[in-house]
Amino acid sequence: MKEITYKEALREALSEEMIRDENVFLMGHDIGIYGGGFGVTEGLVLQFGEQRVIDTPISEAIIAGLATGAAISGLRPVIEAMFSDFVTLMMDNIVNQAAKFSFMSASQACVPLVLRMPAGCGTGAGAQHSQSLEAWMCHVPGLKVVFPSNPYEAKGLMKAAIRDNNPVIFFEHKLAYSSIGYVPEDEYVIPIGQANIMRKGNHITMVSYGHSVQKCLMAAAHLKEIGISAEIIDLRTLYPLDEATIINSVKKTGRVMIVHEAVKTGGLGGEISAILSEKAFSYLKAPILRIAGKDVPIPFSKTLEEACVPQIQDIENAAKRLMRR
Amino acid sequence: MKEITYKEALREALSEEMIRDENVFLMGHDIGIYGGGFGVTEGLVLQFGEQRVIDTPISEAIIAGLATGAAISGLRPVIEAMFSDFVTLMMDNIVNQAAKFSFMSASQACVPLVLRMPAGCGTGAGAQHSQSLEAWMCHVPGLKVVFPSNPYEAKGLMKAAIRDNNPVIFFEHKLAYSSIGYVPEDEYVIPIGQANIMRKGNHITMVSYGHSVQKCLMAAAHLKEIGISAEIIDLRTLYPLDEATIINSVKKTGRVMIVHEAVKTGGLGGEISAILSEKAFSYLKAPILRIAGKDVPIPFSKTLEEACVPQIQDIENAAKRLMRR
Amino acid sequence: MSLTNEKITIMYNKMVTARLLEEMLHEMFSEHMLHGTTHLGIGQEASGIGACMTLRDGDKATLTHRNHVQCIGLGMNVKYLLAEMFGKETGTNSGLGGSMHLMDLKNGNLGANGIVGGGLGLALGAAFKMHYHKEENVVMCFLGDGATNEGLFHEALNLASIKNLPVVFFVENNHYAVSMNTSRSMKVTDIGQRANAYGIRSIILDGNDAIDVYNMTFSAVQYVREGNGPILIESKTYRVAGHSKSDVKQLYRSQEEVDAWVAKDPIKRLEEYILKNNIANSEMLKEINTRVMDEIREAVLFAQNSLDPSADILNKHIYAK
Amino acid sequence: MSLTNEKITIMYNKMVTARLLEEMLHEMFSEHMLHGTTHLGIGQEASGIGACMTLRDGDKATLTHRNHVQCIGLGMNVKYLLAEMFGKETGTNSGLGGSMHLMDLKNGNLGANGIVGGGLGLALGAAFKMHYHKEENVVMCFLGDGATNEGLFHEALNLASIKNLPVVFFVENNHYAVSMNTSRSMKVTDIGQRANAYGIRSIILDGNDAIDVYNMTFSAVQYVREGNGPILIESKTYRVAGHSKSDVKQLYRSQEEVDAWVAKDPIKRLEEYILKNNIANSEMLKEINTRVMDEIREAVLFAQNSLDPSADILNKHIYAK
Ligand SMILES: Cc1ncc(C[n+]2csc(CCOP(=O)(O)OP(=O)(O)O)c2C)c(N)n1
Ligand SMILES: Cc1ncc(C[n+]2csc(CCOP(=O)(O)OP(=O)(O)O)c2C)c(N)n1
Ligand SMILES: [Mg+2]
Ligand SMILES: [Mg+2]
Repeated sequence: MKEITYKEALREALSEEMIRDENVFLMGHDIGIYGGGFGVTEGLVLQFGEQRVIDTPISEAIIAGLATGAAISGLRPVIEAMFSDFVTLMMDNIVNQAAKFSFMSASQACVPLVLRMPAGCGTGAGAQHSQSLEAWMCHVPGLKVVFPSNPYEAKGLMKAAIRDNNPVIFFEHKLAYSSIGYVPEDEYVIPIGQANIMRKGNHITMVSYGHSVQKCLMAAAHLKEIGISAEIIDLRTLYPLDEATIINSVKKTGRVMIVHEAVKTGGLGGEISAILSEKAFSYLKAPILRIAGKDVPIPFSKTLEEACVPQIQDIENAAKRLMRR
Repeated sequence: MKEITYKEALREALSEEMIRDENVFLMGHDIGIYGGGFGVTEGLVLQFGEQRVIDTPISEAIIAGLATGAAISGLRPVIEAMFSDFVTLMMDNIVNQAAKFSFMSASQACVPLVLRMPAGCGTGAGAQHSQSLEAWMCHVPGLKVVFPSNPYEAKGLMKAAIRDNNPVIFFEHKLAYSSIGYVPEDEYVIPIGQANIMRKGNHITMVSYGHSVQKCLMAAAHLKEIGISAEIIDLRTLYPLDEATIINSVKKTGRVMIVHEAVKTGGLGGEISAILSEKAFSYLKAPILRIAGKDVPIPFSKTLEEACVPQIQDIENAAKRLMRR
Repeated sequence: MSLTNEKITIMYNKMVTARLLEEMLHEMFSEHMLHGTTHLGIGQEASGIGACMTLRDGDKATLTHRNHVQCIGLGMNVKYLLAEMFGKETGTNSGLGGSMHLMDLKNGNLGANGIVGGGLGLALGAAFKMHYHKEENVVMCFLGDGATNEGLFHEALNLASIKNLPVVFFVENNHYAVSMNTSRSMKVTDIGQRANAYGIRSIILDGNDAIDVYNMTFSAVQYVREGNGPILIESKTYRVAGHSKSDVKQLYRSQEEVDAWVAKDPIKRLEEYILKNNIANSEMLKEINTRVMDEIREAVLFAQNSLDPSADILNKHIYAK
Repeated sequence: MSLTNEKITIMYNKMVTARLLEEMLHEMFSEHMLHGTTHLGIGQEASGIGACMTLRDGDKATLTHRNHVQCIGLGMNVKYLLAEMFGKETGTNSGLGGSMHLMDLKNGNLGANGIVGGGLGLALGAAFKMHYHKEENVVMCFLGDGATNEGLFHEALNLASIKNLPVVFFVENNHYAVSMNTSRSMKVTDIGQRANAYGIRSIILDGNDAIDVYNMTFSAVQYVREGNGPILIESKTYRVAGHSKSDVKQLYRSQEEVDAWVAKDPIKRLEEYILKNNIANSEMLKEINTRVMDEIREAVLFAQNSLDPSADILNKHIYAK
């Protein structure tokens, strides 16, 4: 085991997969000598050359389009949107082309592409650079969606995403990039579609993903001191959802809260809540709670920005409320 | 009262509002002499001239962009995406500009625009022309979202949408266009944010919107024959949701199913289910059911296309299941 | 490869196939025998087929919503084409695609597209792969005049230009995007001019003259194949049929305008050329027409007698293993 | 309106304001006094300010992410600008916007934009309204060179052209989009060439020469104001500062290149012009610099002493009544 950052973990995955398979290439703006908006691809152009680490003009739509066509043709593109907010410019190529190609063609071709996107708020970048749009992607059959919460997951999921024969939307949280964690020295892959129980507990189940998992872990540590034992499920993959892991935990605890930074209305919390209502209704001892982002564009002011998404204290308070029901 | 089609109802609303307020104008491709992809704007260019009924090249993104800028400047654009599937090309201007403008500018300007979009499947148009993407829109603070189910609502909601000072995403169902219904002779407006109880009932609550409401009504008529009394709530507005009307009904019936054509995962059904879990948990006598589109791109084949979205029989079956719990 | 007599005859055969097929489709839609909608290329046969015939093994093409002519040009079997339009499991796409998504990868056909300009990304990607693996192939990216007003067109031409990708942007300028004449959708008179903005060469040709289309496209393909980067071809032609099955009134154009273009019918013109140059006599041409008609009738029967896809096909194709 | 001495002095004053403000911002970011990020326009003052000064009452402008210079050009008060960058309730956007969204509608400032090219739609819409109500105003749409590679640029120029909208597309070509030099992002040498694809006139000017920027932009604005439709101006300049606060290494360019452009500093050049033409003496210029610096220091204090917005502001601005 070694300790590396989330950013380094991603870079290792990219580099290892590029070595393993010459059909893997990277494309995006400023991913070459600049190293990407958040430094994930730093150094890769020196290692693999400009033929495989490809800078493009600011043309998000065609980056996604070209990647789709390249994937259909047998390559394995990994593209980057500098901020996940700019996926708005890629939606047609991702949703109407990449996601549907295998289906519409009755499997004449598949689309092994990965779209990497830094998401989330907390950097004071304002409303157009701070969104969490993963719920959109989970509503598009044909896509897979992953969102690692720590370096170990970042590396293992990225390798799985690159090897997957389908378009995988890969969210990365900006605040996670410099977080540190243990990662095996040996090669490993984390299968897409499997959640992970990050912490065992008996009283309540916290379902979360991405950076919010870290907040749940801290909240759980505090809650333990007052005798509340929280089980934390890190979804890792948002689509397809690992329903079994969630349901099994809820069967045990009977109390569940879903925590995410994305805006509450229309967020993934609703989906998970609905699944539990459908499939674990009789085990529920209390209403399912969603602790999610406020229904508001992300403001610039630091204090307001923090007020818009769940903080550790909010998670603790919610857990206490949940225990009282 | 008079009997007109959904399409005519929309046209009347557009025409009346254009007469009332010279700042209202229409823009889109082929909305002029061609009358729009589904004929909604037929004749309007003759009535109002090419200055106010404006054909554009096939450039969806800038149509949405121009509309945002015009709205900020005091006009009231009503734009059309020929199919709601093409909103993928408008997402940046709608989500990152229109929806956030009022907020980011601290109300220096508002964005009174209406985006009209024919949605849904049933016409054999294939995967890229048949989607129901309303859930995306409900996940974007700053937008309002409406989806009328019949001519009366189409007219009343369109007038409200045009008068609203915010961006309103206005879904129209392709299969509804030629449906007929009663509409008052006198002017009326249906406030955004109010659901309507389309049918009173005691045993189960069906929450639906758009064309699916019609299917619920037919299913309810059949269910009545076997002694099941269904209350049908037509949401009309999808954001902001009229939670009170839903919750009150569920308090009465204790059994609820949500019916929509959009893909189940990430659809609005999850949101409504979650709200009910949060706010009406103790009234629920049975698990909340979602009867929704399959998680699949819409296929071309007619039989398969029908198999992908809830049909009357599916709704009936679900209601019976719900009664047995 | 120069245009041999044999090739001209094949070209004629394909053009007739497309025409008779589409006339049949038109009839079947009028009689509500088919679900969905369709976009006919009647009048554009020289463009689509002349262009496709310049391609060789390993080359690829992305098609538009108005794709039957292009499909035939690339060698799609009419049986499977029709079966797809009937939504049958024997169709090219097993009934999942329909008219706007006809695809036939083994013939280099990367699929028609329901999104105007939607083929641009696919074309660039396929060309990128050729470039990446140093293959001497090209991608023909079919576009309508209307598609050149989409933002993606701009991004695609610029990117193809700077990355030197082997793409032939073949614009079928049929003068209309649904109801909008090109004179209303752009201020430049030739779409070819747009290529200058990217440092891309362009060629403008008479899209109703099959011989011209073939020869000029052939040298353009050659240019691209030799590694000179992309090229844009503007093929001036005309959509004689309505935009789609819903386009009945056609208030946006005059009958005179249509008639003037009907007079330039590409099939008639090729016939005249063939007869004048003694490539075939009128007997032989008639025979071709008869044989093609028989084939199409047979294909209709094949399609009608095929089975509907069963529901379990739905989950089979959403995700690849 | 020709460039009076008074106007030249105002221009100088504004350019100095922008420069000193940004140097201050740079310092404050280095000391982590500010949240978020910022994009400095140091070296581009002649472009942004020269262009804005050609506008008159009722005219509008859409700004880029690199907007401080443009904001000052349009008359934004430094106090409120700084308060916004400190996220305070006294800021132009009440602390909701931040650096990339500075907006000041009463001065015709339709807002900076965090989306590259995001101002294009806003500009067209504002111009459309002028056209709709037959007002004799124009919109100046600021863009970077990088923004001209976005699809929206293509759609916007085409639509503005065919609808004859009063937009001046003012491209600040500072030769880089983050790390990408324009020679790598496009094959044409001048962005001005791109206007031809839409039948739009273009002007290329020396963006580091304030006098030139003003005069040529002024006549372009005049041309647009007279109803001739849009125009594109390419102002060749250079970004001396890093792309944003995160751009530290700058491996994508050489120090020699930067130095060569620093030698063409627009403020120095305007100073020389002013002195040579006896518009002011060096005492007077020094005085301006001192006064501006005082103003900025005061503005910083104002910003720092302002209150954070309270949480109830959040729900106030999402929807208009
Ligand atoms: C993105 C998108 N916008 C609009 C449409 C609706 N539509 C289908 S075909 C068409 C016209 C296309 O014109 P052109 O590119 O000239 O092709 P043509 O139909 O003339 O062959 C339009 C607007 C679409 N399918 N996709
Ligand atoms: C749509 C979009 N893509 C990417 C970015 C990230 N980004 C911010 S500024 C910038 C470079 C813009 O270059 P240019 O238009 O030349 O303006 P400059 O920074 O040189 O002033 C990029 C890529 C963005 N903000 N928006
Ligand atoms: Mg056309
Ligand atoms: Mg630049």
